[in-house]
Amino acid sequence: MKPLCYIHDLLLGLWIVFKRTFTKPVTVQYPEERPYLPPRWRGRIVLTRDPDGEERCVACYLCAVACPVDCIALQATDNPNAHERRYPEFFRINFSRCIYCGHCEEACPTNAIQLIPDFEQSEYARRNLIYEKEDLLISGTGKYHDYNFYRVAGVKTRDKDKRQGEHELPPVDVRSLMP
Amino acid sequence: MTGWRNGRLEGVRSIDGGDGSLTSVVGQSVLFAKLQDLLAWGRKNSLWPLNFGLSCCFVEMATSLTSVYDAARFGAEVVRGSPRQADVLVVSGTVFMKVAPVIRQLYEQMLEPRWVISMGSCSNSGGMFDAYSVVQGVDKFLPVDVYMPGCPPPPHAFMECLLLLQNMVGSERRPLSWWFGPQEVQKPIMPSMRDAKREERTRQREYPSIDVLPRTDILSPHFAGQPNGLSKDNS
Amino acid sequence: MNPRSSALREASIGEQTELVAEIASHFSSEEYLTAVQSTKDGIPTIWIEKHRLRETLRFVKSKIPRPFPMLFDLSATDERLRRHHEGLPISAFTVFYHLFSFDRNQSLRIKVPLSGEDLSLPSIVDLWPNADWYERETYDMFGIQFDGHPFLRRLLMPSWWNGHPLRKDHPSRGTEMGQFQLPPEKLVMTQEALQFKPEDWGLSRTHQDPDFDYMFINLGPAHTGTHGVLRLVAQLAGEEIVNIVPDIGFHHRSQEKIAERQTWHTFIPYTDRVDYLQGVLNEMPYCLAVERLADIEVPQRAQVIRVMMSEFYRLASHLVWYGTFAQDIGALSPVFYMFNDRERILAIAEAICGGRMHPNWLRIGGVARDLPIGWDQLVQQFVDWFPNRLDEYERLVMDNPIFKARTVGIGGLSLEDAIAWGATGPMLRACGLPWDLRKTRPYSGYDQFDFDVPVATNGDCYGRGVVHVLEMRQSLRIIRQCLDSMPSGHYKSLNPLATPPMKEHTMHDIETLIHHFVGVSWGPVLPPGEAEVPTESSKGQTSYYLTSDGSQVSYRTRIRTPSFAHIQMVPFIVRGELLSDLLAVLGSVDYVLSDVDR
Amino acid sequence: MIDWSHTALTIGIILGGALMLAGLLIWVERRLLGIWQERYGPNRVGPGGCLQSLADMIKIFTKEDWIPPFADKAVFVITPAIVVITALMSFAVVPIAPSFVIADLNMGAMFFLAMSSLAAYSVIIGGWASNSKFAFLGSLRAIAQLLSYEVFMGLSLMGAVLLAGSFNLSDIVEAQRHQWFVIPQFLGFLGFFMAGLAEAHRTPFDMPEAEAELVAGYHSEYSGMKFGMFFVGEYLSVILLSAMTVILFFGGWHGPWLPPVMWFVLKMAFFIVLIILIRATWPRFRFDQLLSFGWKVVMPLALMNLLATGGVVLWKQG
Amino acid sequence: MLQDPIWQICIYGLAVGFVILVMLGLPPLLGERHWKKSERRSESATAIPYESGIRPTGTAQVRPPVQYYLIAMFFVIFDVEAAYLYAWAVAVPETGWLGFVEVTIFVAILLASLAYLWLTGALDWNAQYQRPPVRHHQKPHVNEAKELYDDRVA
Amino acid sequence: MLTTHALMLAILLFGLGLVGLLSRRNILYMLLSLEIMLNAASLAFIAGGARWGQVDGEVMFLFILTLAAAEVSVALGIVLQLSYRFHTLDADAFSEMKG
Amino acid sequence: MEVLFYIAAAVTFLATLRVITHVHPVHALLYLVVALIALALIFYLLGAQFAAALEIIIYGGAIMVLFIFVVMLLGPLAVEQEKSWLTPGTWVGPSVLALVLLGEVGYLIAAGDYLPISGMETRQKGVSIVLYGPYIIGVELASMLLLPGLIGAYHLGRRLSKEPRSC
Ligand code: SF4
Ligand code: SF4
Ligand code: SF4
Repeated sequence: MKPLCYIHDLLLGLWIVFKRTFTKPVTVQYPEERPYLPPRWRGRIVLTRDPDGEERCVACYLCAVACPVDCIALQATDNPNAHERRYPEFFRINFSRCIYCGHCEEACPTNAIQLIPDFEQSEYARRNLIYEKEDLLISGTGKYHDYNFYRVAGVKTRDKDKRQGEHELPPVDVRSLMP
Repeated sequence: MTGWRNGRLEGVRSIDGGDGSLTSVVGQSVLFAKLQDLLAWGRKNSLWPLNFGLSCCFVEMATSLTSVYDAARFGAEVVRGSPRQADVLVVSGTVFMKVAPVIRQLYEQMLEPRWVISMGSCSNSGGMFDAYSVVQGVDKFLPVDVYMPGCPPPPHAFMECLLLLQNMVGSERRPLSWWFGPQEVQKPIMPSMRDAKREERTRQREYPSIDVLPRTDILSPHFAGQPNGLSKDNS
Repeated sequence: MNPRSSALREASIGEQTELVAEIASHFSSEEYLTAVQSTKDGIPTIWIEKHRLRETLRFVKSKIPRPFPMLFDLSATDERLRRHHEGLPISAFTVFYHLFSFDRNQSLRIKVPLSGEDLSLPSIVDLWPNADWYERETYDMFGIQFDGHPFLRRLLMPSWWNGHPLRKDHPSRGTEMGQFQLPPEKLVMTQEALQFKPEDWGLSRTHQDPDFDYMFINLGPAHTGTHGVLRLVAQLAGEEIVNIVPDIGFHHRSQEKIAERQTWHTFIPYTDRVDYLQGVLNEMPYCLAVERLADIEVPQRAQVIRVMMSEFYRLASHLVWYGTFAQDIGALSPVFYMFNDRERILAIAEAICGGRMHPNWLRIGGVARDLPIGWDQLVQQFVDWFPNRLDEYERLVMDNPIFKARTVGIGGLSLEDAIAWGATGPMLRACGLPWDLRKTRPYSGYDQFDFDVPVATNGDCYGRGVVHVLEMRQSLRIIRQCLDSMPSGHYKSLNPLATPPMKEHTMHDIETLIHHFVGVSWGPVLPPGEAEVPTESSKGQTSYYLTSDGSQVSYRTRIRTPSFAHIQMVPFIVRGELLSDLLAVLGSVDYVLSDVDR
Repeated sequence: MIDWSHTALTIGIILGGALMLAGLLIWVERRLLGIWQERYGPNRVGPGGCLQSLADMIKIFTKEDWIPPFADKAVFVITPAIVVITALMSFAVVPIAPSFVIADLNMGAMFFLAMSSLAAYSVIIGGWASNSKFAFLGSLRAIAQLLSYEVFMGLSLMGAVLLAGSFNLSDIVEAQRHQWFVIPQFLGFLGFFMAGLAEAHRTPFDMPEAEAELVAGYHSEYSGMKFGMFFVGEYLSVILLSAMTVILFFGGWHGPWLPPVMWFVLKMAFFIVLIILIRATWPRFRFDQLLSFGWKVVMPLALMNLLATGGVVLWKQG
Repeated sequence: MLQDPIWQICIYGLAVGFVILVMLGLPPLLGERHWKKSERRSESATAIPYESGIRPTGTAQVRPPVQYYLIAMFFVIFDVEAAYLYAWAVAVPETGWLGFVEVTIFVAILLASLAYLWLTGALDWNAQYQRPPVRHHQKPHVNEAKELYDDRVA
Repeated sequence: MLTTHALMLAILLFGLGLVGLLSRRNILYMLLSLEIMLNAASLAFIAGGARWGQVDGEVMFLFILTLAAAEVSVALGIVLQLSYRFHTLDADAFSEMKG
Repeated sequence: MEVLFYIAAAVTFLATLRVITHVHPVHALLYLVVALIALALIFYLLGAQFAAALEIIIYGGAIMVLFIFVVMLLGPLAVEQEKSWLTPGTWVGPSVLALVLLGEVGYLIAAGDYLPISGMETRQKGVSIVLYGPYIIGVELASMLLLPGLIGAYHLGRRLSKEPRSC
């Protein structure tokens, strides 16, 4: 009975769709509800601070060269009045070009630049998509909570001397090496 | 001060501020102003996009119509195939030199009032395709009302953008009729969202660590949204 | 290199020389082959003179025992700036023909050097119908003439374009070329250039015999049914399609040119966009080719992660195909359910890779990061959830009598035609040939997995549907196996050329950090050579043919995509069908415009 | 004498009701589709989104009203009017409850058929007048489709007329006091419903405006309220089809306990929902399949059905 | 005489006419017009028929093949035949068995002509025009993959 | 009175149809005029039927309708045929070509 | 009732006048449809309800559609040539002829002697009974007429698509 079979199949389809009347929609009602974004989500880019509240970025330009679309622009300076070390004088990301690929985060040796789970960046004017350092720099450590480059690297900082970082030997008295 | 709360822009007013040029022209008619509000409300809640997609971003635009995102909630799911019936041109994707005249033609074939959304880095500025065949930004030949960064912008971003556009459309004053009243479109001066959000953003401190998934139940059939508790700030 | 693959390689080297000898002996002249090039990928590569091209191709196409019936790829290289060209014939432009034999499971690359003023070659459109577009593309991109081609004109670039983009002297960046402007005169000029003129294509406007007019209608670029900026100019007799002239290039993003300026590492995000629906599946052939060039061996765990994510993206891509196919036939709801499930897959991708459509997940030598803790729960939930949904879709879509009426017997294709036109993937399997590179030439450890290759027999729209649907179940099966036996180990190779080095190391030891610095700022320098690795992507065989001349960027990247071949055959499939069938065919032929135009 | 106040009231209620319902359906359909597609649909404008239609109407009334210079202007303008007029005029003979009908025409069923045959004009000349290829193709399809199915519609409907022995719709409803005609006339019902769907160009028979291939079909060039009238006209014909199905085959206002109007509205709502459900689920036929299906299956069945019904009636009569 | 429902229909028609008047008459007065705007005056493409964003080739009002005419013509004939059936349907008991026989013959002739059309292929929308020479004719056969598809794997 | 005037109208219509038939050269318009005349005839039949209280008028109308349908479908087929052959709708031209 | 009749009559007349004078065939056809609808109203007023309905369904909804469709099939041919043919001079002769005819018949009708109207309400069933009673041969003849009409027209149409051009 082919026609009956057809009708059965057609009605079955109707039923499958009709069943949905009794299930709750899966919709996330943005903007009242916020969607869940996993921690690895690559969204808005921020500059973070280390656990001590200092800017992490050392203006090494790695992120800028790693960026496939050249949307990061920064200028290094080491004005001793402001910081005791290299830091970016300005740091600009052109979000109208950025493709959120995460290469900058991957390249950054200090975990300074990070892509965070946020997507709300639409703008009425294109120039507002260019973010300066004051728009980028957040107050905390972002995704990598304890990392502090200066603790790892053998550089003297405000709260540690040379060679007091992780896995580092205590400073060697250079003079002791002299014959 | 403008503020961004729950997808709604607070404090944006059209430039006449309710008692400016428009009403004085027509003679201080409260009724007229109310009518204008009503029309703006209607337009804003009935933004029909043109069914036109360029590339990857279009997939995300289409996804924003589907169940999890459901742009239909804003009355914007009536995707029209014909530009005569559409209100919004969403330039969703890479704008190629070969397709630029086509986009321009579609735009010209749309009827007043019409708006343009630029979706994705490619259409904002050429994005990653700084290449010989790609136009570096659709605003080189079209007036754009809202820009949406991302590559591709996730569907929620499309919705945010829709809300921004609604805000704009809702505070625009357009001529009631072509044969009387002022003819110019009074566009509100829209704020910079970057500035509006800066304070809240820079206050943020931490985000979840990336090596552990905080939630593993996100695939359960009715895992819904939540108040965004992911970022902790110290205030 | 594990013993198995090295054994394979040795075997293939043996076969390689055998094949070359076979060809050479047929023409029984020592100098017949100008040169035999050895490449990293083990594909026999022979250089011949231009006047010998057609006879050689004709020989390998049909006369040789176990012939090469498929023209897999055809393009050219601008050799003028190439370093490390030692031992190869002098050439300004090299045109290469990539042939494939199913009987031998072997590829053959034939290269023809061209130099001087005379950049022309005999056309081979009469040998392989799909050479048509390939030759036009080569003409468009390099300015190489193909004598005897019926419609040799630009394919990708607009007709008003000056220059041939893939020549080394053509600017690469849009910003180099001055700001794009569209003043009214230019607008009119460009629009008129786009206007279709039937006479140009040898089509008449009226039918003479029973006297009526053909209607020439533009479907696309802005059309609901073409899934993107594909333009099909249909010549209609009423509703019946008399002919179709496709026009592509509205989506040409010049990926091949960009590859010549991005480092090996920073090109990975670009590969994502080649077929934007299948994420990781695009990165796979690129990374495999780079790894082949650099002799990097990928750790087991990385391989399995790659396979798992690939299969997820295959599912995602097939789901989009499924939904839009149903929608093209006119069903409204299934596409919502399918995007819903795709959303679940993308949620997993977001959690693991961090990106949705463009995961940027593979790296040279492995993957970007290790899997996050808790990934297995996510995947488990998915594999438990999905089979029921698939059943439901089958009842809703594949079993629907109207759907069957619209697809069964429509757009049929014979196996010979499919091969002649270069169809691969589900398109080929729908014609009955169980050819799946994951089985026949396993890569990335696919040979360790247990799965079947579904086929259909008729090559029609329904058959293609069946193959897709069954493949989804197979993908699910592979994912299940990945979940059950995810090996431990590194997620990325420790080879110094693997880029970037593992983050854990760079953050803590200066040695790796230096590698990292050099690798990121300068780019990894790959040894000179050529490699091409075809893989089975969601739509067919995708392959990246990389030429390194020993620097940090690729000298030439040829991206062979399945959609290009599939779109090329659409006119052939739909001639004589009705307009609605065109939509069914377009829906069933899984293609993505960025995959066509690159 | 006519009871003027009664007439005016009836006209007001039916006309207003039909238009309101059509407006509401624009929203209801989108909500229902939403629910069946695991989402919400328009729910933000007004409580539950019920003001969505209002917003759309406001927008569409102020959208630029455009008559293309390349179109045949007069025809272009009257076409959308034809859709609405023919759909609305048919409501004149629809009996909602005993004596709750604008005009209790003896020729009720024929009047309905007449109106629906005139409705074909809108699609045909609309597509022709637009002078746009998608529209033209849509109108070509429409000619064949609408015309063929009109015959089948009339033939299927005649089964009910035969049983009731009258073209008067109130009489037909009255004749179903004890048994709905859907039982003896199941084939007739199927044929009628199918033809009705084709006439209203709803899925699976929405070829004249098949989105996937013809963009917007015959109304591609229409904008603003003229397009809105096609929109409203489509919903009006959906309502009309449901109402006619209820009247002809499902006992009209008959039903226990509830007042007749309620029964009528409930039954009608059922069919409206069914039509929307079908739109949500089924793919669309191909145009030639539709035709051959109509001529080869529906037509002979409808004829046989009619003959058999006549035979049974005569036989019962003795 | 005034009881005749035609009056109600006429009044109703007037009301419908009013509705139409509002629907057609109001929008032309409201809203903006692009020809009122200086920046739009130069937009030449507005006045080009929509065809996927490309300038159309040739006019839309081409002469289509005759096949459509055949269907329209069948319709006219069958509609007239249906009219006779309408006349019969409303008075079956009155016309009695004689009428029934009459109608049976009538329908038989109708069906015969339908069968004739069917057999001669007039009802199939088969391609009649230029079949491209390259195409390999395949007999349409039911897909055998259905079997494969039924015993699903995994 | 009504029926008399209806008859008058029928005559008027018939006259119009006749004028159309005689004055137009376009074969399509000639067919149209023919339809007008057929309609006028139907009106006359119906008016007559009304006049004498008989239903035969309607029956005759039905027959006229049948005739018209058959005539039109064949005639239009011929029109198509002729126009495709001769690329004109000019009735005079047809008669010339025949000779 | 009379009012309606005269309005309808006026509409019929004017619309018909436009039909024969209009240049554009589609417009002319639409005027004819208007005329037919008005005529249907007149039928109704004369008590012929069934005829009124059929007038719209078949004349208005089928035959006229066929005409419109043929105009579409003919494409520009139908419009262009018409303009050049239609000169005021062409109208004179036929109009005079028709006027003479009209006057003659009008006189006959006016001078005639009629019985008063009776039984305005010709019931629908009456038509059926008569149709399937005394006119039974007519019905069969009708079907016999339609059958060759159908097949003939079909072959005419089909020849168009099959037969080679002969001139
Ligand atoms: S995310 Fe990618 S594109 Fe964006 S700034 Fe970082 S590297 Fe550049
Ligand atoms: S953000 Fe990181 S990579 Fe970029 S300059 Fe600062 S430290 Fe270097
Ligand atoms: S912005 Fe990114 S996702 Fe969007 S079109 Fe461009 S490449 Fe694709």
